[in-house]
Amino acid sequence: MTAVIATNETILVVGGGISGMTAALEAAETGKQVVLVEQRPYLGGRVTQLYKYFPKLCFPTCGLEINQRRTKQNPNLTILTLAEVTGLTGSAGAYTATITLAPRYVNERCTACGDCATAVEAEFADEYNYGLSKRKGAYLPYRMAHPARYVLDPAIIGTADAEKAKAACKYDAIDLEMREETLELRCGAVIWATGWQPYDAAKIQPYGYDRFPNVITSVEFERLADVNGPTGGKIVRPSDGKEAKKIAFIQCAGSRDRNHLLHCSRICCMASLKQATYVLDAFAEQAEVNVYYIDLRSIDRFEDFYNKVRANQNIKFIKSKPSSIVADKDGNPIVHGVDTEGYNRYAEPHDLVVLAVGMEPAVKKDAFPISVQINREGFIEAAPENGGIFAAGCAADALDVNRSAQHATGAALRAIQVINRVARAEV
Amino acid sequence: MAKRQYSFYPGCSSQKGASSSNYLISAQTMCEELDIQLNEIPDWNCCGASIGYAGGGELPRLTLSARNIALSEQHNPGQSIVATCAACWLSTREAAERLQHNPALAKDANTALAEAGLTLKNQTPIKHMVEVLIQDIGYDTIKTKVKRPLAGLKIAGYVGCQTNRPFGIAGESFENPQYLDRLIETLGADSIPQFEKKVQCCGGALAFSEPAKSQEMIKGILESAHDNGADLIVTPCPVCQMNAEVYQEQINATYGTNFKMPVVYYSTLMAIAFGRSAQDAALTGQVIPAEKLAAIAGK
Amino acid sequence: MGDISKNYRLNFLKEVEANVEEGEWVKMCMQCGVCSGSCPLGKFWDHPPQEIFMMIRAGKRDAVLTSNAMWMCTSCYNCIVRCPRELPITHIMHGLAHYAQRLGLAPAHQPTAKFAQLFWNNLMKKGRVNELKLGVKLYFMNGIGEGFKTSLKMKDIGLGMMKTKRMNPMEAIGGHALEDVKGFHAVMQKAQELEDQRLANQRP
Amino acid sequence: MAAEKKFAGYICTGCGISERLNVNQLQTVATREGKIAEVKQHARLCAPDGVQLIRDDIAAGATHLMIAGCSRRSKMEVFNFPQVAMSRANLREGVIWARPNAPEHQETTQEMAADYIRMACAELKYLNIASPSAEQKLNKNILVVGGGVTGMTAALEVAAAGYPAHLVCDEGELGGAWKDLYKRVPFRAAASEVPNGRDVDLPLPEEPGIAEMIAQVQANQRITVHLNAHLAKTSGAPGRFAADICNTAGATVTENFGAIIQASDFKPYDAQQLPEFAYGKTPDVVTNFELERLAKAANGAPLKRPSDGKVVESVTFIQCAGQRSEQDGHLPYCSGFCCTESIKQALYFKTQNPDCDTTILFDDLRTPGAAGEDFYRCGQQEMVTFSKGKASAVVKNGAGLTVKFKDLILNEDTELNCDLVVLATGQVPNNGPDPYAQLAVDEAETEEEKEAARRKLEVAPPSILNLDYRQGTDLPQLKHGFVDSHFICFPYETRRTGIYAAGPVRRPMDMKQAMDDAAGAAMKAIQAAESAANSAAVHPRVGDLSYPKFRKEGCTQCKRCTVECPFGAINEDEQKYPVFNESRCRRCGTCMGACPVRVISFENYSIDSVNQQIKAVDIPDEFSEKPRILVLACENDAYPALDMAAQAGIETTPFVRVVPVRCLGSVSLSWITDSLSSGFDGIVLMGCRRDEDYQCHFVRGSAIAAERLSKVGDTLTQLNLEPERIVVHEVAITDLARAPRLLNDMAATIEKIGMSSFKF
Repeated sequence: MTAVIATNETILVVGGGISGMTAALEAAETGKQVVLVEQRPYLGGRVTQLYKYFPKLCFPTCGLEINQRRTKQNPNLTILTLAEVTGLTGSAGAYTATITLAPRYVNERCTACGDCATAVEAEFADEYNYGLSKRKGAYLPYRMAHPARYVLDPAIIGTADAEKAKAACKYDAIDLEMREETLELRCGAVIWATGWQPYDAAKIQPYGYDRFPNVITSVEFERLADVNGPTGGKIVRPSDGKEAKKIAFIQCAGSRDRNHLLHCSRICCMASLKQATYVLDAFAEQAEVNVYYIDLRSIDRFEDFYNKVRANQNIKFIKSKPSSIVADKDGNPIVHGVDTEGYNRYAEPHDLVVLAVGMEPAVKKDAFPISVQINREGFIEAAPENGGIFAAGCAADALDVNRSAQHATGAALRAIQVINRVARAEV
Repeated sequence: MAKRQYSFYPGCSSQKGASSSNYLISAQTMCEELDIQLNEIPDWNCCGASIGYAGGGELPRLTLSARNIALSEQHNPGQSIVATCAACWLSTREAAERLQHNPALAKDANTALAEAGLTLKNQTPIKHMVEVLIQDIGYDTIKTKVKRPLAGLKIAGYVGCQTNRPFGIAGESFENPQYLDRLIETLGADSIPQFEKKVQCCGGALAFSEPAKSQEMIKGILESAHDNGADLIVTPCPVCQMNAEVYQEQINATYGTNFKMPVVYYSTLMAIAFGRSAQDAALTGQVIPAEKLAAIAGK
Repeated sequence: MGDISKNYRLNFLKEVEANVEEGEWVKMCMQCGVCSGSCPLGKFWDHPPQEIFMMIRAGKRDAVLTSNAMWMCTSCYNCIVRCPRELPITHIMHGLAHYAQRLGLAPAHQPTAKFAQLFWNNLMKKGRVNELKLGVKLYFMNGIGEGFKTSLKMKDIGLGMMKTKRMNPMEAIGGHALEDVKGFHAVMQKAQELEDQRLANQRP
Repeated sequence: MAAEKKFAGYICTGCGISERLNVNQLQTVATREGKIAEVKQHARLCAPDGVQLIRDDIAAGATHLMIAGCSRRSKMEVFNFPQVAMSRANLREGVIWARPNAPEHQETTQEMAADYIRMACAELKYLNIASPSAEQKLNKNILVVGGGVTGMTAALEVAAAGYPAHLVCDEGELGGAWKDLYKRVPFRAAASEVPNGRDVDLPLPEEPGIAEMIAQVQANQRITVHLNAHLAKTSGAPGRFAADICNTAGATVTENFGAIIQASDFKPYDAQQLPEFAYGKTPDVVTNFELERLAKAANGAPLKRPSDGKVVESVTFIQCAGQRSEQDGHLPYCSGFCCTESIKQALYFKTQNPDCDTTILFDDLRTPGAAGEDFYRCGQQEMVTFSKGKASAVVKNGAGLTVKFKDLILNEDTELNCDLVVLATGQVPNNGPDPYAQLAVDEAETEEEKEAARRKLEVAPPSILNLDYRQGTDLPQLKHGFVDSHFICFPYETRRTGIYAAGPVRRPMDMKQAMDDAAGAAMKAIQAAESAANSAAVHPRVGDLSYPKFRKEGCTQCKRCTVECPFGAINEDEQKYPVFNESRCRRCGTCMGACPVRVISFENYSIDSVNQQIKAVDIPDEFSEKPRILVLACENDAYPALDMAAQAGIETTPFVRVVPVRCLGSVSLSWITDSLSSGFDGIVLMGCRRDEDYQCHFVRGSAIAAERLSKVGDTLTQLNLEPERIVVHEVAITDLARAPRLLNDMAATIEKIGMSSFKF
């Protein structure tokens, strides 16, 4: 049974992505008691699935290494993974949260030796790679996962695989009797950092994500380019494994669109510029990149990066929202549309099309456990009515990593202000 | 069992001796088999179609449909209006919605209707016959009625524009609707789900005013159907049917092609599959004979 | 460039809002061009929809109203369902075409303009369309000579339609009609009056 | 160290260690050579009973633990005993996972393990338990520099957390760069229930709230405001900053602070540089900043044309004026706030006259997020005309103006007439001089260099912080005069510990972002003050209690440490001896690496703690064909990369002995020379990327190491050793395949050039 000590001076952080981790650590390193609740079996959220960050083209795992070290060493921080906040009542300074913990079937005795994975047979689509690869029924979610503990897929519980895994473990780390638990804890303030999810590309019908294998999303492309990803960093297309040297990036795929998301997701322009560099790095002179955009939003100092990428002869920018994609008999996606700068029609064949999908709040408008101010797009607005609940990162708006971390640091202070008020009242 | 009652809006082209009179015949046969009773809206008028815009301003065009809805509400109260023609369905439904959202226009329309002692309540659902088949009857029931499966036939389901956009059939996508394919399979024939021109425009009314431009598009549709090995094309829209069928000779002349692709209505297919005669299915109405279908009808 | 005093003035946009069906939407276009790319006859447009919208905002009244563009619309509704800003583009194109027609600015010998007008007149006569008369009128709309040529060209089609009883020569005399043609005309006449009034009141 | 050291050793036999290695032999090595009397084996040391075993020993007085098992990165949370010193021998990732499991490899694998045991024991001997210096007490005072929206927000946030703040404002009234705002861009997006479509309820420009903010600041008991004031001198360190706050009257007060926030905002771009747009030639061409003042003055009444007072009936906004341009005198960046700003200003005209023609000429309209895109729609539904157009000139035309531009959509050169033109100009960060500009003057070797540097300095703005630091008066700059710390994951990873930049001094931004940023900076400032009170390091070595100890008697006053410290933490006293400021220090060890006479060290990381590991390695003789390669690997990127490579089953040569280092900057050349003389055949240094997008969280460590190593060449030739024996690589944490390959390459090189002759 999981036991967590928490008081009205505890800060509850919901979501262990880059925003949640940042908020939790800043508060804990200021001496506050923090409980961090993450739905996935590991911390880091979506940034763990990114290959590089714009505009530095550095690696998310670098910062993650530091953040994980910080969490491992900090005595003020309690981490609950596979956990969800299913209830929240009370008011600033006195909340009660109900937390539901899904069974991991692996306890803290796990040494991440990997024997269980070797023992089991069943394979499943690997969610970490957006289904681009398979993983075993006993698995480490990804190489740097923290906690560095294996997970049993609930689907193998009750099957021979589960017993094999248990038998293979020398450390009594596998507990097939684990059941879902619910626990209640008190807290004075809540930082809501539930983040975002990629917009469902299949809904963007004219682009045929559901019909053409060589139309993929930007998040999938990120896995494709990762040297430690499912293709070992080879940029190949799903239909036939052919190298994808000519690639179209379609901006606002689901964003700024009344049929999908009304808001601008802010990151997609920079993300596509970044991903264009993957293609240019991989194929040099043979690379051909077309970016179809409405407005290129490389805001503030990011303009430097836009200029750097634009300087390359092999990348073109077309001011156009493509009207549709059709596939020719070889499976090449042909992008149709009109270049609006002077009305030029095009029907451009590519090896691969990458849809720069928009950011959607991970929590649906009607799914919040407690009433908070939510705008039309489902993001949380800062408001006094929210009491001791503070959004951090992409729960508040479509933000890039830097702005999320910045925003989360501020959120930590807002939570501390509440906690300190409580403390002053209590002494 | 009691027949389903609908207030029926056949439209100009379905009239006796008009371009899609064969549609009407086959549709009626189909409805008999499905226990559907169509009660024609008395003295209905033309919907104005999409092409009516040059002469007709907003209100006059909306009033055309308003009159039909008013007549239906008066004579076939409580019955949904059903149209077989895509344009009729679209104009009527569009008018109904525009008038619902714009009280001022609705008031004007009623003032106009008053001239003939009519009033528009505008509370009547407006359906395309395909909606009746899919939503009210259902594929399963249709399957039970099949006496002569259309085995061995490969059929391209050509949806076209106006039965698909902007309203379309609930649950279907604008870019790749699949209800015709599903219907084809239900009737025992083979569908061509990858038929990439299934929602390509045929030129609509511009087939008359801009024949060259339209026929270029029609050629594309025929080509794709042919390349996908279709024996025939099926469509829910009279304009699509006519455009795709009757210009083939001219297209062959212009492009040196050799199309002889039958284009039929879903209702024709169903009438045959339900075991009715070529006559009842209006196969006689094919400018390009659908021999393979006729053969099945002959069995 | 000529007189630039009207460039990028709102006059024409306001005129469009007041007189053109769904014209109030024009201002919301963000120039993404998805409509232009989606149009099946796109390549025949001298100005695609999104460009027309920009021209309206740039005050290019004559260029827009005398344009061939709107008359290329086949009413396929591709643009409407794809527009990210919800513009009912098909209707706006129809509205602009109608407005140009009212003002007599539509290009002379625009075949669709003529056909669309013929269609309307035809249906207004008896409340239902007489396909035969419509067809014949259409073929002869550019004069007797060309008319016979076109008719000849369309002969086979006509015959085919007749053989299959999908065209009835008797339609030439009489043909389908409403029972209450009188009432129909009264209704439509009233509608036209109200339409004219409404436009008159709205004119800026 | 007064306290006597009591050693305890543990070898975990789990995770296949006992299957792959002769553990008893390892235990013997630890006791005999490692001189650790008591060494215990345990089948799963990380399991509760294993940890209990260690706890009991600590309770029984153990002060120094040698733990052999998995990597120091693994089970960190379990083997977490802050009260003792600890070294870990990496037998799992470092040895058995990195080597194939086959009899023919058994010998070399076992030797690898034995060496890591020797190294861990040797290191342990030279580790001390870091004890707080108690250099200072808790000082909760926070200094906020800048009386604008960013500064006021920071002060209010600090105060709301219960900490006192001093707000230094260089003007006579609070408000700063945004004080002339008539309205502000709405902070929110459309409300939840608002439908999509046109003419719906979208947020409009709202009250700027600055007067209210000023009132709050003035009313706040915890905030002390200094008007017409600047910092004459700022000295000290986090927890004990001393600032001379001096006002125009010349009066100076000295206050002590725990931490500092620089929120000096921005200066409007000087539009005099835009003659092509007739700025300065006619009063009817104004900047977006000037328009705010006109609007504020008009206060809702029709806006009038400055030249003749005619009510403005048509206005054109030119976006990116003097921005996003490489042209001389223009700003290369996008200021980020101007698109929504112009929409807001266009709406000023629309609200008082809906018929006013308002045209916005833009290249890319940048209205990000939910609120941004809603505001764009709002402008459209109010009939603001947006045209993707590039303006080339503004000329006078009678009483009015003509704007010449290319309409990129209509693809034509055209022009329009209007009463007023508004130039959407950008933000110039209001920062002091780049500290290294001053340094460049001081340290220029030739007179020419000095002169050039001086010329650069002349155009530099006056200092804002006047830091009494060895490395200059202000925060180091990154690009275009902004002082961002250059980190994506850690936006507040400042280069001057305890001093945090907030708002447009970091990067161009709008008011809402500046206010969010102020809260973030306030958080970090409070944290820095609290950490300093505990003598604990801040990011990235959070909580580290060690700090540089220095043997003054050995010091040669060479100043390398004071020059190379990436954080300007070290000052110099009158005799040019280094003065370490503990709480400015980030514990990277760059000073230690810089010191040629090895007088600088940390309790838990020193010249000896590494040197002894090097010496502990057993060096087989020249003819053994078993070379030894020393690897000094950055603990944050290279070391994890090697761990994860092993985890992924990628093979590494058995001849390497890897020593994790805090940063390549901490690598002392003595380690290199000592390892060569003790017979190592090759040395590989693995640090992080060092270009302008440098990766080092200690800023320059990797670059510094590369510079130092470039000079080792001579030493090698003196010892007549081949230069190939030493390489420095940039290694990323993702280099799972590459990192081992680089080590195998070195092994191959040695095979080629032969073993070192320095084996005794």
